[in-house]
Amino acid sequence: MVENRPFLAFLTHLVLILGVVIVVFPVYLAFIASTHGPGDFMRGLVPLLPGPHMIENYSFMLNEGISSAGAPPLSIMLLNSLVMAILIAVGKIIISILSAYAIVFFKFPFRLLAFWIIFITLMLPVEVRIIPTFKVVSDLGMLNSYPGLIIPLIASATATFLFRQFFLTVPDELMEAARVDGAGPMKFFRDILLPLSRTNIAALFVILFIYGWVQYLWPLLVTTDSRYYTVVMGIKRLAATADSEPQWNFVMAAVMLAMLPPVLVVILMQRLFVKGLVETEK
Amino acid sequence: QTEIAWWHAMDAELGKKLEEIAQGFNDSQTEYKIVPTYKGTYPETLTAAIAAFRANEQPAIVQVFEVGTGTMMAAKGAVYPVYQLMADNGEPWDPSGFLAPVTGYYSDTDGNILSMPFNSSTPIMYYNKDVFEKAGLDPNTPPKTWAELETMSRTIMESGAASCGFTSGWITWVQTENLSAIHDQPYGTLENGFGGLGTEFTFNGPVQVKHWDNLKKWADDGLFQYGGPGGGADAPPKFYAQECAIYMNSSASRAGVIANAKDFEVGFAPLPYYDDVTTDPKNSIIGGATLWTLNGKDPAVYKGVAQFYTYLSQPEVQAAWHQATGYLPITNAAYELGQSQDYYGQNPGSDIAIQQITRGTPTANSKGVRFGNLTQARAVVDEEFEAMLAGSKTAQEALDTAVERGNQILRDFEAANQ
Amino acid sequence: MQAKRTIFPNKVLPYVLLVPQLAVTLIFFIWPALQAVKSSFEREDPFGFKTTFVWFENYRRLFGEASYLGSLGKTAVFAISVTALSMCLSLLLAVAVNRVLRTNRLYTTLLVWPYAVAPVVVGILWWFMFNPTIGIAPYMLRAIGVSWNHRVDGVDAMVLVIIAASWKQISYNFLFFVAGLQSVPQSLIEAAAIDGAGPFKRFWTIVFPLLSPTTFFLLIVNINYAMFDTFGIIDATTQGGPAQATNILVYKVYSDGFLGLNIGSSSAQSVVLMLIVIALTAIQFRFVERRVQY
Amino acid sequence: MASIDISGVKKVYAGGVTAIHSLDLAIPDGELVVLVGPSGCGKSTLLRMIAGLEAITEGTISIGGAVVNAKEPAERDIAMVFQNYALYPHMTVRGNLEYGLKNRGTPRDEIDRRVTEAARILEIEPFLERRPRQLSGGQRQRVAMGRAIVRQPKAFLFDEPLSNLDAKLRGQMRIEIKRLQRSLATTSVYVTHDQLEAMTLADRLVVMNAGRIEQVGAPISLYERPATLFVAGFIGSPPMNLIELAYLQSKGTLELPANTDLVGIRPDTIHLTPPQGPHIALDATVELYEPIGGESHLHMRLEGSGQLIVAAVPARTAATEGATVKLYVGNADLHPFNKETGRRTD
Amino acid sequence: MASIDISGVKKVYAGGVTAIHSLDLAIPDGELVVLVGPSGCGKSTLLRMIAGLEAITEGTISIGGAVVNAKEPAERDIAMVFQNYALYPHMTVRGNLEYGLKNRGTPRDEIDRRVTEAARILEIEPFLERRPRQLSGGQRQRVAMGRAIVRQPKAFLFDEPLSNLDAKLRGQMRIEIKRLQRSLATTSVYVTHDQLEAMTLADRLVVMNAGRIEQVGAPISLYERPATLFVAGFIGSPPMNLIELAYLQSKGTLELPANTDLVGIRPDTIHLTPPQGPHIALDATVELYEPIGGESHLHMRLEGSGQLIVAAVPARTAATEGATVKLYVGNADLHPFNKETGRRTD
Ligand SMILES: Nc1ncnc2c1ncn2[C@@H]1O[C@H](COP(=O)(O)OP(=O)(O)OP(=O)(O)O)[C@@H](O)[C@H]1O
Ligand SMILES: Nc1ncnc2c1ncn2[C@@H]1O[C@H](COP(=O)(O)OP(=O)(O)OP(=O)(O)O)[C@@H](O)[C@H]1O
Ligand SMILES: O=P(O)(O)OC[C@H](O)CO
Ligand SMILES: [Mg+2]
Ligand SMILES: [Mg+2]
Repeated sequence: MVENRPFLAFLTHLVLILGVVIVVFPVYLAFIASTHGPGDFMRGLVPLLPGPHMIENYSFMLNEGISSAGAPPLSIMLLNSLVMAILIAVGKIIISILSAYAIVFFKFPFRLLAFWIIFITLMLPVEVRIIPTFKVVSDLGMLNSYPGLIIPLIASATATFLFRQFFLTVPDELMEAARVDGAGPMKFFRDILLPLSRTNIAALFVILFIYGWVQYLWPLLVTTDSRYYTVVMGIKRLAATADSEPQWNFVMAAVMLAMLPPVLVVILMQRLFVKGLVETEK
Repeated sequence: QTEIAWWHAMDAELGKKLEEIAQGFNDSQTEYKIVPTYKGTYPETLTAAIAAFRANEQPAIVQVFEVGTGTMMAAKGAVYPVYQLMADNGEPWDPSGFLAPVTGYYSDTDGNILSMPFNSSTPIMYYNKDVFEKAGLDPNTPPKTWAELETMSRTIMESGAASCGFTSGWITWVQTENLSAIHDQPYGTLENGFGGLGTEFTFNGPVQVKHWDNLKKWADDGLFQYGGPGGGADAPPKFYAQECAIYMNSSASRAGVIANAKDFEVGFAPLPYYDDVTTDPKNSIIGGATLWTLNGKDPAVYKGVAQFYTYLSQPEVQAAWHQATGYLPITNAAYELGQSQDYYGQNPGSDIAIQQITRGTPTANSKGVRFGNLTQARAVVDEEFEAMLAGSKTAQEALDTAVERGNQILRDFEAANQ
Repeated sequence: MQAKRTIFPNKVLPYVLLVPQLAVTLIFFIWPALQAVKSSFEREDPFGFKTTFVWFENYRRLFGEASYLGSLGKTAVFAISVTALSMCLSLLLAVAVNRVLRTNRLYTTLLVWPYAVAPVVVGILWWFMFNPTIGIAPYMLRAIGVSWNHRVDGVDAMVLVIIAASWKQISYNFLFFVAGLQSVPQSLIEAAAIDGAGPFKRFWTIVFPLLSPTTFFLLIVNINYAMFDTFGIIDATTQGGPAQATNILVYKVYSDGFLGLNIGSSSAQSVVLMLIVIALTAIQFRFVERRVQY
Repeated sequence: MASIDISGVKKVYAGGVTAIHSLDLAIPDGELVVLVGPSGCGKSTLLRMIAGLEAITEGTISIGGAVVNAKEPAERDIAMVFQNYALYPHMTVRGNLEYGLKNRGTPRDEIDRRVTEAARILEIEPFLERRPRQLSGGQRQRVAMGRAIVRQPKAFLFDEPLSNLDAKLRGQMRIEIKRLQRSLATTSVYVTHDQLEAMTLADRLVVMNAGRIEQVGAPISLYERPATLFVAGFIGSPPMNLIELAYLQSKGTLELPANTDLVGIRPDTIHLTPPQGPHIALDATVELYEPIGGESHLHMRLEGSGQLIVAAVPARTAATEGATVKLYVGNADLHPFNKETGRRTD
Repeated sequence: MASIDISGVKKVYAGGVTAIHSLDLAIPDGELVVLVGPSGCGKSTLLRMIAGLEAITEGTISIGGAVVNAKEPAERDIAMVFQNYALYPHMTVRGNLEYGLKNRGTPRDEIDRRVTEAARILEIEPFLERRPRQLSGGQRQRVAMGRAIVRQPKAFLFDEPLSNLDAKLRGQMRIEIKRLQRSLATTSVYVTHDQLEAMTLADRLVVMNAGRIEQVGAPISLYERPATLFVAGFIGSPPMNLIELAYLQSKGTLELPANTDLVGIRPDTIHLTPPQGPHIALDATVELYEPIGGESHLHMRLEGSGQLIVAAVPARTAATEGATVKLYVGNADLHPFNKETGRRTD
């Protein structure tokens, strides 16, 4: 549109730059903190420029951790987080795509009921039914195990919805053409629907990976064995004791390491991420 | 090798030392392996253990702070009493070797000691000698009374030597429970809860109100800086960073203080008292934790636990732990070992805690406090203290509500454990 | 509910396909939820040795308790503030990004990543910024003469958690607003330009009203977020304090149940929360199925 | 190849909508039948019942003599071309053509033979390895056709296969489909709403209205002798002018069947000069003169009634807007109807 | 109302696409100019430059004598009707009509007067309080028109305003627009790709191709005397047959301008009986006979060259597919072109 208002353009960029500063600044501080030695936090104000201890702090956290603060080496926790995030994402995708397929492409008694049961999962964040869920998991002997970390989080209404929404947009004619072409339900699923869902699956994977990665309360409860700690919960442990012995440098190194993987995923797969997010939630 | 899980709440310097002890035991034999795991703060460790017990994932040993004692004692089915454990496994066990305040606190009404004493403490006062000097005070004369503490704090602030007079960990334990004991004020009925479940809180007496009032006033003046609820995580850095000249906390904070107070000299002193209330301050009360053995494990595990406890009770182990951390030497033998090594001579102030906890004859009010659900009741006290600091309540109101809410918690405990 | 025009005639297959999802849902969602309802009528000792059925005692106590009613109020204040703050900021940023042509990818990238930061880590970041000894925020506030003490002052603490929680949510709202803005037909804006409306007028009379589906959707989602997903933020910063000033419902359920070991009361709180979630989700669902459409 | 017999077929949708009311239609082997009718009249429904994509509520459909009511689409051996082509977007053109054959277990060399042949006929060899999205609309349409013909099915079903193409392409493809169907001689049912397609493609044209058949017959016979008012109004563009008999009778005497009360006049049978043979004459004022190239449209108001009528006149007809003209219609070009029954009266 | 002058206007898009190459066009006050041309030829671009929605790369556009290059759309006092109508979905019909007036600070009573008037003219009074989504396509179109006329702007710009309507409605609305524009006499630029609209609406028709004007003139004159091969092929349906001069000369002598090498023949000028006056005769085989009601199309192959040509013949012409026929074309109906220049040679 023809528009000639330089002031407005200036204002626009000003707003954006301020926004970026607000968003970036806390992390900048964290990064700076992670490059200093412990003594630098005793002087009344956080350092604002990088210090010389970056490599040292990071490698210390990665390789040794602070077991006296309940934090095993970060490399172990990062690995656990990775396993958890990936398996949650994959698991959610598998069970959701199957159930969405059933709901959209079949009509059967109790279809609506099944739909509602799945939908209810959306309503009950783990925080509100924390104690009984914990009990179920412990009765099933799944504390301190990957299945315990993963399976209870794997039922996802969100993913089911995304697939349902997507399936609803697949033209009816495609399925009709396939049926006329002699494909049965599983053949149609495998030959047509699954390949068509590729980008949705990828986009969803990004979102669900992040979902799995940022879990905090759940791992906090179901792991009592430090071999299964995830990085996000481990960090909280570290931070809780940070004050009595100021080791913000280590805490922030851990914070940076815990943020890095999911943030990288968001930045590198921005297109998929946005697609996944905006479509899942709609 | 049988693994024995030990959940504890020792972070930082204390945690390192604790791991050394476990390592020491593991190296001393080959059959058992103690696996220590840090589970967060004391309240967190306690609740984690309880939750784990319900989930049948409990550790064999859990370190429970003194506040949890009432709760643990009431949970008969969950606990394997230490006297029984030692007897069952044929380990030597002589309760009389432990310090009296310790055994007294952890024994049931029949005099059987239920948990393994490990890290008992009592609060003391730390102060920054350099700041004292800068403010023109005598670095070797710490304040004895609250009145002195107030004046000195003012001098320090006005001289600009530090921006705050004092801070404190554990408002509940240090500034309320110990305050009550030192001034011989009851904290609750039935001998501060030792007498049974039907007890009620009474810590809203005039002395406690007066002290809280003062704390509020001092906080407003900047003399006192609040370090946060529970253990008061913000307090130590204020002292380390020389923001506050005086710091009250557990004797076990000594390890952290020594590790972090690199640029100044630290002095140690008993807690202050109000000389208009008493001229004969009573003993301070016990804190820290003991090790509780939880039911539901293999006999082999308990055998290992019993051996570990025997190892722990050795004077050398105890003395080393005491000296490194600031916890009390819980056996007489360990204390004597320290004396024979002239540890206290070489480390002035390191015996302040022992002297303070053993001074005078304990009264019903200075035996300690032992209530069910005291963790929750303490959370209430913290909240009310904060409410007072924020100015939404007077000290009297805050303490009255705390007592009222605390009593409700006691009734809940009573109802659930009858 | 919608389905395809033609469907496969199989009778058994759909159930087989649904089994994994339903099994997990029933075992880990529905069953525990029912357990919570059951526990809310009971009193239990911490170790779980004794259980007594107490009817509505837990609920009665709950609603007689000043701290619970207080928590309800705090939750409302918190949720509304977080929603308002983060949505306003995000809308502003989204409108700005929508106006720039060449650099919008760059700005978007710089603005979206906080989505990937775990709430508890967000809490740590802001806690660090506001650390009483070394934090930069109290330092700067002091410099401009504002006394700040979130350890004692409930309002300060609330402001802190609101800021932290809003910060985390900016990227999410931003993305949805950008998507919403892009779905406003260009021709409408052109029509308005021809009809004599300047940029601000166009925004308020055309774009903003047309964004209302997105705005409404975000409103619900943000309230939901503030009520539940901020658990980690609270836990890493104030832990509900001082004096319960930031003890929002979801944190209270956890602290009363898991830390306070008062399972009956905590379950009763869970049940109340579930009712709130159901109400919120029902609104959202109506909306998802039948978006506010022009 | 096979005949299709539809007998007493009715369709009631789950919601209760009756889309087809007891319909009979026999399509002999090799014939191309076109279904037309207003939107929602049930054309697609009928087609989809033949395909097996929609259950038949009542009646029977037979293909090649065998009742197929209970058969799956795959077992009916029909091929269908959809309006949006419904090409599998993730498969190449070749993959699209092969899919149906593979599912039926056709041997590899037979598949290759048939695909090559179909690609040759439809001139899509150059695109065989492309994906549908890399093709233009017209090319996609060809692939959709190809997918149908490789199967060599008993019947082709087309649901508005050309309506997504632009006018020019539509014209070309229409001619190709006609030619192809003639050469393959496969029984076909073709749904469209385009008059030109309907008129030019159909061996027989079926006009449907509200779930019923209005008239069946050769296209030109429907144009020339619409059996109902509905067909009269539906077929032909610009549509037939319908004038009250009473008005015409005020202009002169007419010999029309007794129950006639409305008379239809096609725009192209209105002349500005008196034709040979018996005719009527009307007066009208020209409202709008639209020269559209090969012919011109005259929009006029009838003197007296003020009714608006349209005449299609030769291109260079001189006519000024506002002028009054005399119009002539041969008596043979009058279509007498009865308003109440909606049927032709002669 | 005002004239529009486009002089030396060029448009290069940011990506480097040159959408318009130095174009000149003067539209006198009150005239309705229709722009036609293939997709992507720059029609919308030109319209949008007039509206001020697109910056002008070079040249000037004046409205009512004043150069508007630097003016915002709001300042140009034009109204535009969009293909998708671009009605404000959250306002009532009344709100939509009022919006432009309010923005200009028109007094309340004046707004009411104009809205009432426009609603009356367009017969949309009953819907004034409805939202756009509660209206049918045709009603929305009327509202879009209403929004333009209440403004009483200097000019109307239409970008394919009828293309979202079905054929029947399109025909009606076309006539209404024509009538309206005549009565308001507002200068108008109208973009369409519908032949019928272009031919019937335009005072002058502008045929564009690849960012340039091919020919400007009265519609019928473009039909009858296309200046270029492009216009010849573009205007008219079925399109003009183009036959090599060499082929025709082999059938007899023709007197055509020297550089002619291609000859155009409109389908409706091909007769099966010899016309009066000088004419040529051709032999052809009927491939396809398409009766389409009022006339029939004969698709034939020319004897010898095998070229496919189309003739539009009267409805009841007898012609059997496969038969050989003799075709006659009057010499006056031959359009001589030069292939290389693409221009008419006479
Ligand atoms: N799945 C369905 N459920 C319920 N009613 C339906 C369904 N499909 C179609 N209908 C209804 O059946 C009637 C016939 O629909 P059909 O699709 O056969 O019409 P059509 O003649 O193909 O129309 P169009 O020309 O618009 O394609 C309509 O009233 C339609 O609303
Ligand atoms: N915003 C743009 N940026 C770059 N190129 C554009 C833009 N808009 C149009 N074009 C290009 O400019 C040329 C002319 O486009 P324009 O939209 O004017 O065509 P049109 O004649 O209106 O076509 P249609 O009949 O399809 O509407 C096309 O090649 C088109 O791809
Ligand atoms: O810090 P500690 O270990 O001495 O323990 C403190 C008290 O037990 C608090 O109740
Ligand atoms: Mg249809
Ligand atoms: Mg265009």
